[in-house]
Amino acid sequence: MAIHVKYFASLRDRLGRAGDELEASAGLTVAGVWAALHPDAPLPPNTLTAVNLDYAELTQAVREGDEVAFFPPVTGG
Amino acid sequence: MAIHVKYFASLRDRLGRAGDELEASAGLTVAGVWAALHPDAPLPPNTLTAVNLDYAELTQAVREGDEVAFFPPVTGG
Amino acid sequence: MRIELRDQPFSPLAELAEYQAELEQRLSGQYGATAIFIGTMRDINEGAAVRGMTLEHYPGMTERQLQRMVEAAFQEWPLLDALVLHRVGALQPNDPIVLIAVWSAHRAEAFAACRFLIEELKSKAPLWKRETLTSGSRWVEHNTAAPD
Amino acid sequence: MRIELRDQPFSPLAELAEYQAELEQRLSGQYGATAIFIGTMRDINEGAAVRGMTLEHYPGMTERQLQRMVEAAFQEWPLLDALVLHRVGALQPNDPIVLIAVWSAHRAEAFAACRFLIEELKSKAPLWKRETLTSGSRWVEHNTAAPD
Repeated sequence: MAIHVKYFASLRDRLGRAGDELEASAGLTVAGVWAALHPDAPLPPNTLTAVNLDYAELTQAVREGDEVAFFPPVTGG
Repeated sequence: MAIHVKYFASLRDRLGRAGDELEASAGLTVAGVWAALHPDAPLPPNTLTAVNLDYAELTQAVREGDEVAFFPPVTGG
Repeated sequence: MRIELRDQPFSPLAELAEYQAELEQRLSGQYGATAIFIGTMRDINEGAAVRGMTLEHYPGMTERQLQRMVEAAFQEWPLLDALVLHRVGALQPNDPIVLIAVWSAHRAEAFAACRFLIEELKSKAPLWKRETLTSGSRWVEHNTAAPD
Repeated sequence: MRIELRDQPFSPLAELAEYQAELEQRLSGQYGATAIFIGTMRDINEGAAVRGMTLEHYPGMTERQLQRMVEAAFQEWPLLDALVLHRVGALQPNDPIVLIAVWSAHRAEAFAACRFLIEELKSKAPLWKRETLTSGSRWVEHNTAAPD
């Protein structure tokens, strides 16, 4: 299945890109998406995660076509 | 000594006048000002009292020329 | 700092805009937070339709008590500026009654001081509302206590 | 209700005046309380002079999260209306960042909802500040926790 991955702010700068396209087998979680794309880099502490524009736990399952986002703590307002 | 007395809002309406001029001997308190002017009517419950534009206790002594005010709970804002 | 009673209808947002234009010259870059409260006359109170209202005050004492509560707020919190306007006289429903605005570096003190000022005003400023109902009129007997 | 991101400088008081003009037609006589918070860019942060700022957002998610927090406020308190505007893009010191306004019958819920919304926004809306300093730039790493 195809998963669309996005990175924002300091995490995007650190990775050097705004996203990835992941072709994965079914049964993947949000944590599994990160691990598949960054096998040598653990998810930075305090990273927030979202699926299809809503916050999601690392254990949430992802599905074909999902947009999965990773970003640092928010600093608006 | 001369004391200038003022009443406001519902208390003024009940008394039928906005104030009194009191000629009294020294040593009077705020409570004493009321008692001298209204010997037959106790001060209504919750009445607030001020001397010279600041809140004052009933036990505060008044002096020549003081302005003493009696008024109901405030309802601004 | 500006603290005034107004005996004619006023526009809180126009007053704020005018005050802010001057304040920006003095405090540009310093204030991160502005907390504002506007109280407006409703057309119903305690279950009765209200057609009008008269706000009585104690000339001299009302201004002095407003001044004191603003000074107390500046003692309590690191504030940069404050604006307090309050109507007196004859009001109609939807007329603004009170405007309180507080500027500070951070939001915690702006919110706290703004809330403090409206509660102080409601409990201590010598102001009294008389409501005109469909038939007759009545004095408002007391303000609600500070809510949680 | 209006919830919008703005990619150009905006005037909170002018926006409020325009929104209020329309709201008065709908809600005249109903709202006794308006609580407003305006966040403005300061020229100093964590001890360093700040010359500019870029506010990044997550298009789609930011708007959705703002919408959800306003809906949560309406679930929690009896509110009459709300206006939330937030800047994105390039800002200079003294530029408005955020405007939150809440209208209700009584003051307790207006204050509570306004405070709730700014705290929710600061902790949940996908927005990130990058500050331009005298030399170089830096990401703001985290917002302050909700103060007392």
